[in-house]
Amino acid sequence: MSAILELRKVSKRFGGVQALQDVSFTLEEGHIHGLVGENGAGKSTLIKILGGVYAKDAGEVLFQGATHQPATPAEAQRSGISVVHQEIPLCPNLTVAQNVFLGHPILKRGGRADWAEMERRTAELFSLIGQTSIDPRRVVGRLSVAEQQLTCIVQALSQQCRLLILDEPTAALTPGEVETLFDVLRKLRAEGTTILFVSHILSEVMEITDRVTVLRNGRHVATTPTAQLTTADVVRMMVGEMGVGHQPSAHARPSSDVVLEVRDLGEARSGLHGVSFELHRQEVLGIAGIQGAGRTELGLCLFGVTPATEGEIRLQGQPVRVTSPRQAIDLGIGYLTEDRRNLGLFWEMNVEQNLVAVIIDRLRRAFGRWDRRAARERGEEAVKGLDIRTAGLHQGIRFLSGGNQQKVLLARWLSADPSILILDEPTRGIDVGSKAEIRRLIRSLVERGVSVILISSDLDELLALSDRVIVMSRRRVSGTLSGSEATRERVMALATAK
Amino acid sequence: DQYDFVVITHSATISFWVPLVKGAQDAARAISLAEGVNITVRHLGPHLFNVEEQVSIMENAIQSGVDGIIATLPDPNAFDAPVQQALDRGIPVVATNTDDTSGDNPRLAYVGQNDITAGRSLGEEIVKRVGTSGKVAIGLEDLGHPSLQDRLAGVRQVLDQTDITYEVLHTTADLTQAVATFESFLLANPDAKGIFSVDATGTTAQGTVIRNLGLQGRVVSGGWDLVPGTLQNIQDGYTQFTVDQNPYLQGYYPVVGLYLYLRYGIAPSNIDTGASIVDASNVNDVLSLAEQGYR
Amino acid sequence: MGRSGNLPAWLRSREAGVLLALVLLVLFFSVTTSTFLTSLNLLNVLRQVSVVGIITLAMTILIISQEFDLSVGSMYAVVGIVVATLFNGGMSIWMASLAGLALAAAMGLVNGVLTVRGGIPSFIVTLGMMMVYRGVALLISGGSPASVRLPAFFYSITGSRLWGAIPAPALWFVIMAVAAYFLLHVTGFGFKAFAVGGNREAARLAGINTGRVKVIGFILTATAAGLAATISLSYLGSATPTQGQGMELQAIAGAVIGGASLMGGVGSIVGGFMGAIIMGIVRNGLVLLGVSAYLQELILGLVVIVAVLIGHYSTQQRR
Amino acid sequence: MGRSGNLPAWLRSREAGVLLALVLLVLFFSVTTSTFLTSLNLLNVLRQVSVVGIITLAMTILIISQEFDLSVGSMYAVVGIVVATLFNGGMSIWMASLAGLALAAAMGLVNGVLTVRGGIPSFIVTLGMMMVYRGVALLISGGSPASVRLPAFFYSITGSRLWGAIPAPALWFVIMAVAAYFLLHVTGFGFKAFAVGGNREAARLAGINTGRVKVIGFILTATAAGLAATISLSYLGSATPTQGQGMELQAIAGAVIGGASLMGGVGSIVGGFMGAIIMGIVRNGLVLLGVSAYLQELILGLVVIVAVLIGHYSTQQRR
Ligand SMILES: Nc1ncnc2c1ncn2[C@@H]1O[C@H](COP(=O)(O)OP(=O)(O)OP(=O)(O)O)[C@@H](O)[C@H]1O
Ligand SMILES: Nc1ncnc2c1ncn2[C@@H]1O[C@H](COP(=O)(O)OP(=O)(O)OP(=O)(O)O)[C@@H](O)[C@H]1O
Ligand SMILES: [Mg+2]
Ligand SMILES: [Mg+2]
Repeated sequence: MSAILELRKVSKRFGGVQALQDVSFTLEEGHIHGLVGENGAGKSTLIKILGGVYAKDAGEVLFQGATHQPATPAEAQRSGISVVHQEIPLCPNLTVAQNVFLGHPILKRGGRADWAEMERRTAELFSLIGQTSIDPRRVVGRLSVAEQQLTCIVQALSQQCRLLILDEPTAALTPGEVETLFDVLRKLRAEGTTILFVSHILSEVMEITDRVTVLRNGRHVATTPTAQLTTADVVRMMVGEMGVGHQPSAHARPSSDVVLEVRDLGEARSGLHGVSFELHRQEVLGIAGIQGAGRTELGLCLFGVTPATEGEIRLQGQPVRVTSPRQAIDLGIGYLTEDRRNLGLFWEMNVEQNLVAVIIDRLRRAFGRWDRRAARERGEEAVKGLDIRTAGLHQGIRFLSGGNQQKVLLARWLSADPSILILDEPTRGIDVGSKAEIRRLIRSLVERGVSVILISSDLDELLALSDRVIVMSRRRVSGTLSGSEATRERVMALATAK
Repeated sequence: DQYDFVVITHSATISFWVPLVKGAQDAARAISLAEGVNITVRHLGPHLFNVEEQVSIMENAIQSGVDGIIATLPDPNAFDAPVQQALDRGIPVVATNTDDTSGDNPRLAYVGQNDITAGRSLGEEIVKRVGTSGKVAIGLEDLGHPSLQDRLAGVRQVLDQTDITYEVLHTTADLTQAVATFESFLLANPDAKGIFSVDATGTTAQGTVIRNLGLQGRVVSGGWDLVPGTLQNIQDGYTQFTVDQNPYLQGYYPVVGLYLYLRYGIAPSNIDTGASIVDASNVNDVLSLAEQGYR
Repeated sequence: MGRSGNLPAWLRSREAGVLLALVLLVLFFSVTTSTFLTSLNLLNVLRQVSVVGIITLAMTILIISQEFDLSVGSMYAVVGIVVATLFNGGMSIWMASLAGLALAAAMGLVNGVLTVRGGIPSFIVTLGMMMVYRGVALLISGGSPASVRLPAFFYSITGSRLWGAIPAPALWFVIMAVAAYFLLHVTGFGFKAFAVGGNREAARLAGINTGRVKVIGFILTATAAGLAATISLSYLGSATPTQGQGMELQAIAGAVIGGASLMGGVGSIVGGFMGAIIMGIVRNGLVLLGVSAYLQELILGLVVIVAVLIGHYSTQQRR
Repeated sequence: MGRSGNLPAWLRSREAGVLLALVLLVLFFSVTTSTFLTSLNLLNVLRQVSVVGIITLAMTILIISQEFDLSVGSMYAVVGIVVATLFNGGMSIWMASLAGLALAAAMGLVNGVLTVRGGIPSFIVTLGMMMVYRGVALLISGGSPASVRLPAFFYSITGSRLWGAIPAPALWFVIMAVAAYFLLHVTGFGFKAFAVGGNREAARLAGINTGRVKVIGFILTATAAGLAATISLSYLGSATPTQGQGMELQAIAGAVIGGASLMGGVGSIVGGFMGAIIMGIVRNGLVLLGVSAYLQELILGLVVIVAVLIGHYSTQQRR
């Protein structure tokens, strides 16, 4: 086997942050190569250098034997590298097909764009990855995060490439979708395409890759054939020594008080209908379902973003109408979004400001001032408590790695002290160590009397954390399972039920 | 010796000021030749009609140490203080073209037309050409410009004595828009006897309208000021007449006044530059003068 | 939202609302005046909007790619003055017009390069260039208008009424609308404009040269201003250095009434075309109605807002 | 980028670039003219920019919340005419001014509610209202200026030179800048303005009433226009119905030169303050230099662009 890509002492610095330091390793042609590391380890940075988004500060990259130094993404593409980026860059105003063929539209004679052909090809590509429900003519701005993620993958597949780079492509996908994607990747490998694959879900990495490279704090730790590794080995290399372990600790029993009762809830626009459940104090209620089941929409409805059009919500026995997020927050409800890019972060603000956005009114002092010192204290607490990797509280949020941004968002909601917290994909894009951290955090929240509604596509996580699980399918509840009844098989059966 | 004069108008970019500034510069040159002093004249003013900015410019000019100021005074109050400020610093100020109508401005003299009287001349010319009844339009390029308002008031004084009915149109400072507005008026009023304007833009537009709608000889066109397009239209018969206020003189006399005041202490006096009518009978003479920049 | 600029779906979207506003306006003026619904008047309206309209079309494309150009009115003045001056200086009108268009394209290039390379917002670049180009027009002309007597053939195809009825400027407006439609909704370039305006970063990562798309948008807009200037010179027989003031707001307003979003990525030529016509119809109708000059401005403002509200609500589109 | 609008960090960011541009301009005019760097002249400049400057400050806040207001010039005219008319009708000047400010706030409320509730872009709403309010000013005044002779005390604190030197309008400008700084960079409202402009949806999900923040921004801007109108009425002793044309572009330009982004979420009061002053200094300096009217426009345009370029490059901020 020959090396298709070789990195020699690649370094990249952003202001005070050394994102990459002397990273060297090679990709073998026709391999699926895993790239893992903690949040902020430098994975995305490395990929952006390969994809022509950033220029490296030092070092050398050889691609197919020649120096690879693309000045633009277009140049990288021309040299045969396709990238699925972590942050899902799509044009919300365009259709799926248009986004798929964004950089290389198919033209008819006379420079006319051939939409019919592009739509046909898009549908073809989607069926290749087992998706037949996504209409190529739908506008991307209306797709769920998962559907957008799939669109990105299809966009990369639509190009003939020698090297396909996927930065956390499975973050928003359900297990079934991941399997189909893996089948496609294996097929591509068989056809000779080299693949660089980034994921925080180590079981995936162990399953699909031939070799794994581990980065830690911007440095190369090891590149090893996957077969010679166990998951525990990888974790150890990622975090240094065995810093965190899985501790499925026995959790506090939920009390029998019902804090939230939902009866026949429905929302006309999304088609949510007939949703009923109870949430007890100190309970973690898991919501399972495949993509498009309506879990996010249930969360948005409870949080007042898309107010319910039918049914009833009772908080501590009192009927309430939640018509805006403000009102939900005042009622003690919090909602962590799954779409941090569009619905979560303030991109022009720094870490501290992003942290205090929900409690800005609570920090109010005389004359409408807000209390800087209290904000800083909260910020420092959060950075320490959640191990947020940032150059400081005044670092712009856009310069944090994806996982650390997610932690900032989570910290934002923790600071608001909600009594009911809806977490929509809270560990998406978070590394193993931090995942355990967040799980522990959820536990401790429950200890403090908070009730949690947990939406997660990571079924193992969902089952491990939840006291009860309700399963959704086609915008309805298809079943409720108690902790002991909830098994992978039963959940999947209900999730795919009619 | 060296004198530095500025002409400060309420808008600097319209072509009306071209002969006025030329008049001022010609006067400066004539005096330089005759008296052996060097006089420079510069033209300043806001881009669009803007009293406030004109006041600022006047302040800045005073600050920069000019020797004399020739200014339009398109507001009854706003220029009282800056003109006084100039006089206090020994800088004489002569008003041109547009005077402070409240009569309390300390400027030394006013050279120009009386807008109300001139408006009356336009009104009388209208009556002469369309008779004492029928419908006409009167266009203003700017509804809030005091001079135009005064001219309109003069026109009204005359027309209100007759059976002529009139519609006031906002023709804007844009030629294309002015054409569109007159066109629309004529379509809505097929019996209209004439279209008139109290400013140069509207008057220029009239010719195009009459030509395009083929109304030559059926609808009277007349207005204000000597600009090349209007003179051309008079020659071609699309437009019948225009009111001239002799902007060349409005630049020439003030320079003479300022110079005599500064050099010999002779106080300048008011000069009415009149409202003469240019029509087919005298347009050719005017045209050749206009080409040389005198009208 | 279903708005994407090139699928039949767009006909069901905001353009339908704009059309409704247009139809309501036409109905209103047809009922309240006897002269509005005559072919002569309608052709006149088309002629009256054609100058701003041609610019509105190109501005729509530029707005879709998330930029706009405040200097169109000044470029319009520069080209008018330059073409007239060159022609009066002895150049053939064809050459003079070509030179005018080339100059316009060059000015657009300057606007585009300053915006894209300089990395400063087009608002500031084109506000600055609006003053610069205005100064240029004033300096070249010495502040005086330039009149021309154009050769009959040139006049007949740019300024006159063809076959005694159809105003040539109106015809140019329609031709340009078809061309702009093709460019924006059919070609790959138009598609890229939507992509760049929708998400510049995504477009860049997909390999689109976002800078070039924007610069082309600026050049198109400037060239449209140049063409409009030539047509207006022919029609009016003269050009003034102060012409075109406020034109930028009219052109942008037309595009926005037609459904374009200043946030980029959204808009259509059909919308921009109708937006320009709506503005023209209101101005025309108010004069036909004999509304007092003081009230006209007020009513025009209200109609602009109501037209957009109708366009908005009739299609229940909310973001 | 570390630009956040309320941390010492901002001093290292775009404002520093604006400051550099300002310093370079001051140096240039100090060297080329003998009169520029006199306290009398500098106070004059401050006075001259104060009217637009007060509006620029509020406009900066509005722009940060991702809206802007093209109708400020018209509102400025309406308030000037109304205060003068009420006063001449026998009302005390204090009552008349208060009524003017209340009217301004009401106009701002209309702009804001139409934008936020109507869901149509502020460009169109305020372009429409620009015409509507202009019509109102013309109707009330009948097209003529309204002059006033104000009581001495009122004049002395709004229009005169205090202690024989400091122009009262300049003092108002500075006071308003301090107030705006407090509001934008110290209070919770200011934080919300940044949040709403930076990411409206995220702000909504964080429990911020985004509509209210924007409406307040419109009211602030309109009230600033009203205050500016009162000050100018006092200083000039008269108000014209056409006053304030083009003011919207000047105010927006000042804010943008000062680093505000029309995309929202970015900007500062210090920047807007300096942006307004830069515009004023250039206008002043060019007259002192004796540059002719035609060239002035051209040079002013270039300076605007160069100032932004300097501000941009000196802080090597690229996106
Ligand atoms: N444009 C930038 N400016 C400043 N710092 C940056 C920038 N991009 C990345 N960084 C920093 O570089 C480091 C590496 O980030 P990178 O995005 O490569 O991490 P990652 O390994 O992809 O993490 P994650 O798993 O969370 O996505 C982080 O500390 C991040 O804050
Ligand atoms: N604003 C919207 N307008 C129209 N359709 C929407 C809108 N938002 C979401 N949808 C659609 O509704 C369906 C449900 O999406 P939702 O995000 O609730 O799924 P989910 O169960 O949370 O899945 P996941 O979070 O795993 O993506 C999706 O098919 C999505 O495309
Ligand atoms: Mg990453
Ligand atoms: Mg979801």
